[in-house]
Amino acid sequence: MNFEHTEERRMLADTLDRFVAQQYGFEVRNRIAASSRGFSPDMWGQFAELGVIGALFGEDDGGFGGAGFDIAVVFESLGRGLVLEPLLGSAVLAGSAIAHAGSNDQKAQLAGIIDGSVIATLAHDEPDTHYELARVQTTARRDGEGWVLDGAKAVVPHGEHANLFVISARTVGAVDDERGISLFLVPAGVAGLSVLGMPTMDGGRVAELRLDGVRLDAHALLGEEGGGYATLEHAVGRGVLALCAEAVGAMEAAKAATLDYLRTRKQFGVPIGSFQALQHRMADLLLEIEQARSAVINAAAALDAPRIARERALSAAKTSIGRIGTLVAEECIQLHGGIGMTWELPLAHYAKRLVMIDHQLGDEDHHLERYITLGRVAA
Amino acid sequence: MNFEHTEERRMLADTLDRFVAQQYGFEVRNRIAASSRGFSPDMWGQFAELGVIGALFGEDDGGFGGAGFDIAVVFESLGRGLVLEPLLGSAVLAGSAIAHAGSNDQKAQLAGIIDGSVIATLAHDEPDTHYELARVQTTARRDGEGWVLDGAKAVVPHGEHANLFVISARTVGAVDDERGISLFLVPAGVAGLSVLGMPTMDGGRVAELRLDGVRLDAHALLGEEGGGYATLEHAVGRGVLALCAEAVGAMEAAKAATLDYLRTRKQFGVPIGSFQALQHRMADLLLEIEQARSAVINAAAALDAPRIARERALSAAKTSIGRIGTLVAEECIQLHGGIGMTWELPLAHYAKRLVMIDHQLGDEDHHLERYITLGRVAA
Amino acid sequence: MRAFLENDVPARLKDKVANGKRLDKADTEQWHALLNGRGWLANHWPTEFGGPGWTAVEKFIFENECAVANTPRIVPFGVNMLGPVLIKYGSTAQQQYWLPRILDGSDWWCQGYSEPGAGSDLAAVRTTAVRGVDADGEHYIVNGQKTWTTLGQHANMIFCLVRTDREAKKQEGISFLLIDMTSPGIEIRPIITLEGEHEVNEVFFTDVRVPSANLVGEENRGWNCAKYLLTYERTNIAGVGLSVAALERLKRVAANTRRHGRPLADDPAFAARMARVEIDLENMKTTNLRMIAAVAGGGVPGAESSMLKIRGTEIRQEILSLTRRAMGVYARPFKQAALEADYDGPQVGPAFAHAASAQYFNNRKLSIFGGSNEIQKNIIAKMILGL
Amino acid sequence: MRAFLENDVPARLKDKVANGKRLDKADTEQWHALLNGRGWLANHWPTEFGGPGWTAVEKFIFENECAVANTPRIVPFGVNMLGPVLIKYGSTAQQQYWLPRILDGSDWWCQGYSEPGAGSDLAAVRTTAVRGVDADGEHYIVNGQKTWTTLGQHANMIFCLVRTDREAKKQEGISFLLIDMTSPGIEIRPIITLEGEHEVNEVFFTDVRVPSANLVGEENRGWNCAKYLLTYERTNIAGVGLSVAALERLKRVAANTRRHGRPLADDPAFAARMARVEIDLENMKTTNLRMIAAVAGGGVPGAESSMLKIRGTEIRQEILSLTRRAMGVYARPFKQAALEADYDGPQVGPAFAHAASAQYFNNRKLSIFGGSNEIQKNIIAKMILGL
Repeated sequence: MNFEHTEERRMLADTLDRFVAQQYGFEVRNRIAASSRGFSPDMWGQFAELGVIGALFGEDDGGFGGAGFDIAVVFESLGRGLVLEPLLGSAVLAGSAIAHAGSNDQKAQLAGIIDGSVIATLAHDEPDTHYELARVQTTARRDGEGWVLDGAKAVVPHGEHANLFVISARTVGAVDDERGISLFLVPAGVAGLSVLGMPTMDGGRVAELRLDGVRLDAHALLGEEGGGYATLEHAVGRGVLALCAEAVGAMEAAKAATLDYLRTRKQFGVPIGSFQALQHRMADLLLEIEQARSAVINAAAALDAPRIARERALSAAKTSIGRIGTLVAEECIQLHGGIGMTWELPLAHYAKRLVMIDHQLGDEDHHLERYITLGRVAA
Repeated sequence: MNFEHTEERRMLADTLDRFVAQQYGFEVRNRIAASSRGFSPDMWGQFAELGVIGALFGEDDGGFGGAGFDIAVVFESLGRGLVLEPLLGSAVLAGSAIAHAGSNDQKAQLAGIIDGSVIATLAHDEPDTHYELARVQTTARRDGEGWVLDGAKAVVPHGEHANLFVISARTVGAVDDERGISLFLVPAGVAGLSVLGMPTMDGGRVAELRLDGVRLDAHALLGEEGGGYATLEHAVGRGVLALCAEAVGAMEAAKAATLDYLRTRKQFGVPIGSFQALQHRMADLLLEIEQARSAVINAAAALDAPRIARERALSAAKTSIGRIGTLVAEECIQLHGGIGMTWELPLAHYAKRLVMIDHQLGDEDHHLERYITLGRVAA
Repeated sequence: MRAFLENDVPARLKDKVANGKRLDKADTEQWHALLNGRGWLANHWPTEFGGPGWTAVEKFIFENECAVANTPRIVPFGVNMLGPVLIKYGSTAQQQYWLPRILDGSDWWCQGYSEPGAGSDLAAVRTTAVRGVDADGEHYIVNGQKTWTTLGQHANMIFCLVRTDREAKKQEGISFLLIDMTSPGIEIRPIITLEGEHEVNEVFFTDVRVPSANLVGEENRGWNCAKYLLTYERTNIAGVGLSVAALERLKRVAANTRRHGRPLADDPAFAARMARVEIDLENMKTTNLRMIAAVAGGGVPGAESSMLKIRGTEIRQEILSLTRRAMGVYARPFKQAALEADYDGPQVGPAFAHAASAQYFNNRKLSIFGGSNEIQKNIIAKMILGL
Repeated sequence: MRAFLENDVPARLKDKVANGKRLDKADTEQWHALLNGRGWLANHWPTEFGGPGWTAVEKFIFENECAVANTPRIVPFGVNMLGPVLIKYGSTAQQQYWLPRILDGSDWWCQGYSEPGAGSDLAAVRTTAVRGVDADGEHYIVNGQKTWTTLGQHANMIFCLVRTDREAKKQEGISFLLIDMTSPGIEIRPIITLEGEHEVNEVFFTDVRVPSANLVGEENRGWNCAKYLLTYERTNIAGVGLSVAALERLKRVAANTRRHGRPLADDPAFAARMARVEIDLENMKTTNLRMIAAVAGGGVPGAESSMLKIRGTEIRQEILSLTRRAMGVYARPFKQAALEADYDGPQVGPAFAHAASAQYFNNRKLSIFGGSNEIQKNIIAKMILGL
């Protein structure tokens, strides 16, 4: 068993870490977070040039990576730097969906995603889904050769500035049926698609989408009609892994900042890190973070395993990260005391990101339940 | 709002505490625990004389108490002394059932229970119930004027040495139907009733009962045919309160022993109570125990409230005590270190009792679920 | 009292609180004036100074009823903190001048206790006050910095711990001074908290002249005032009423959010989380009343309030955490403008989604400010457990 | 290896372990002999002394496979504790005499480390050894007491930390002695643990004569041996295999116990508890392998093993706690006779009910013995966190 990454992955991680540390420092990051886009087109271009996007795709799709550990390495690095660029939405979620189910023509879009010129995103969650993957109320009905979509999509990553949407809609079946979900490739600006952007608690921007009679031609269908669930599961699974790895990166940064604070901050005349009660809590936190890291490794290793094993490992990771990420956030703020409550301290932003990751692609409770349900299927 | 007990209750508690401290010391208690009866007829008589049993019954039933706070005061004291006498089974469970549903003839038995000459018990749990109050597989069918009972009863308190059983049996309905449960008063030694006694992990003895065509006359029916559930809920509710109060008494004793140990035991040259990590854990434990005590007060105060409020307060108390009792047990052992693992230390026996209380009359999970379900009924 | 809360408190105020909207200075002034009109504002004060003469339990119930009714909170710095100190340690002149101004809202007080780097170690006072005399009389010249000054941006007065004897041991040599915030040499700077709000401040003092008449109690004995203030009748430190109100809101949210086609409130995992905290809160109500009763009967207010503070803040934080969880994906969008009462832009997500995460993050402060929960555990270990 | 575990390990042994029955001395001797026959008993030893030459990962996998197959455990005192010390610090004569006797079972070793009142402070050694010479040669006279001596009732030999210089500082002046348990002046007394079992002992030494040839390493340098022994290749300190076996059993119990008419395994609350610990265990497997890899690559064995020990014992304790919970009312009845393999009296409750509570209580020791989890956290804070 070898827990060392390959030479290529280590080089990529080093490059990325260096770039983020030098170019994407806390002040820059916060400026980008508060900007009208919520990310930086300039930075985005540089990430593309560094090969960060390409590392998330397999060779068949024009990339040079795409394995679980590629995702893990990249996103851990992004998490360490609190990077806001649209890697999750464009490269992982939308990109994976297109790579998984796209026709050759549709896959041609991947080149643009990989070189950064196309920003894609996945519009799947809806106002009432509460993380249920199969609950899709947005409808798509046939209209001659083409389709008409109606409905609403919730909290779409960088939805205002995406050129290309992967949108899920129900073509048949009950509202929570896994069968009957279809995916569509929708260009930005299509008639009937309205986009309401807004900032987020953890930086960057998201958007609400309304679809009022959005007309699409036949080629817009991504994959088989009614067979979109497997593609969603594939793309969201990779997104889950990405978020988990991002969380581990953020946890490491939060831990390092807190340890540094405990070593230097004095109270009652001694470093507060000399207080045994705090030492024991940090030791617990260290253990939890190591377990979170193992959860990510398990998920990354299982990404090509048969469905049940893969999805259980992913849900195990996300539920672990949901619990541990929130714990790390709360404990690190608490151990910092008042200063941990302030906007000016990077730690506070790591903490916010860690808590908010639990609100993306299914929270701790959702994935624990899913882990149990999948286990019952397996038994 | 007044949290002081009445003069009478305080006097009873003082008398009982003194008696237990002087007569029911750790060595005596452990001898009784290991005895063939699992309790002491001699001690039992003395408890009766002290009025401890009578305090658990209302004046109408020949006692001089019977309110929630009477039960709480008595059982907290019993818990502090790890008393093994059959107060729960005889006075609270069986006694409450008879007082609740008995005919005048049947209630005549209460005098014997109160003076200690009759030892009663409730045989309700069955091998497959896992705490569900309404799940009764034991059957009672009419046989002329009388009844015939068949089935099995599980872990009946001091079942070998009871003179009188209150036995639940189903006369009609599905196996988990609240309606259709009937209660019967069954004297020990009746034909077809076999009793298999055994020791327990926490001292004292219990018994498995088998009923093979146990014939009872018409007068054996306690309360209305098929209407036993309300009586069971009444009796078990009082039992829950008793167990919760017992647990608080045991927690206080465990806490005191642990604090004493922390103050006197030295390691690395200083009292281990000077280690901040242990101080903070003891502070947490103190908070939990105070919350447990409040839960008992809430339950005692609600004992005469309308059903939903009463049963929710009881389930809230039992789920609190289940969680906190186990926590106190585990933490107190841990804080004692190796010595906490030894039979010779009273603390170990308090810890065992605290954990085992969660296995009587519904555990933490059972009562949390019940609290939620009752809340839904209320809403 | 319930009639007052129902009828006499403007719906506008209650709606703001219920909906997690920002309260401005005028809102608080209105609320204080309303209470003062009834004689209920300074409910901790003795009757001779304008208090209503309530028992501890009555005060507890009053504050809880207010919280449950979603009234604004009393800003405590004048009424609940400075007032009792003046009543105990102030001169008659100070009492006669300042106390009525607290009641009628002439002064908005803020607190100058914490200093940068001192954290929960309040005795680590480095702000200095040097006594002098000039043409205008005896005075102190104050230099230094205070921090975490809540709502200091609204205040015209600040009470401060200052060091008047640098040679003395840590807790000696501290004095308690009342300082006009409009004095030359005072600068106030906002501290933005992690969710983006401006609630606390830093206050800088550069050669600020304070008349020596503004010294409360004896010079170098200010620590007595400080300690007294910290332990004074903290019957509501657990914030039970606020937790009850927050739990009611959580239940409404969970009843109106759906998961697997049924209310989130019926989801087994979420229902269990809600039930656990509800039970803990039910227990806490009784624990709180018991401790009030014990204090009335001669207990240990300092250490008892430590117990209430720890568990009370944990419960409130858990409720706010569950409220955030209930929002699902809508916990992330956050528009500060939507916190204004007159916001009329688009609303997304379940009711209260606009404020759930902000309140969750903002209230991480509960376990930090006012003596961190770790400090409270130290106090419990020493005062109650004897370790 | 799986074939060996499946075919060559007597079913009687595996059944005893699977069913929580008592193992006697002969059972362990049989298991050691079986392993020794394969050359797998001393799997931590270098090949020149009879080890199989496995990597750390191979050893880890072997021990886990054994645990999952419900084999008895290797009693570690000779093979895994004394053996490595002799190999590092022993004389050639000592190695040639004692090591083969460990392998072939001629000696059953026990450990004389802890002393009453010392707890996790192993350097607090008060048992003395005074050097002397008599007609029979150089020797030590040993006086004192050891405690928590696991399975000492079976042992004919004990290795001890003794104080040979009373003037020296705490961790100096300690020597490492091998003592024949049949020597005059040794008395062994059982300690009964809370669940009623006899597993640990006290050992009393009164003027016990020990030949000085039984000194391992240099006099007054025994602390080196002690430290080495404590950190030696603790690849399995997390007990992952034992937890996997215990979790399998828990799942069987939960599948066969019914609540609300369906398996307890499908009860939402119980299923969530099981899933949480299963996930924690899955993570732990990988954490364990990572730490082994890190150690092989030059990590910090002492502190890494502290991490594994804490979380590994917490996981095992949680699984055993859930097993107890699954028993419902049948957690209480407890008949010690039912722990014997040949017990043929009545069985009550679900399968394994006879042992569930006893194992739960007995294994509270996991977080206490071998350096309490609190001590492990101190080590982590110092060695890894740099606090």
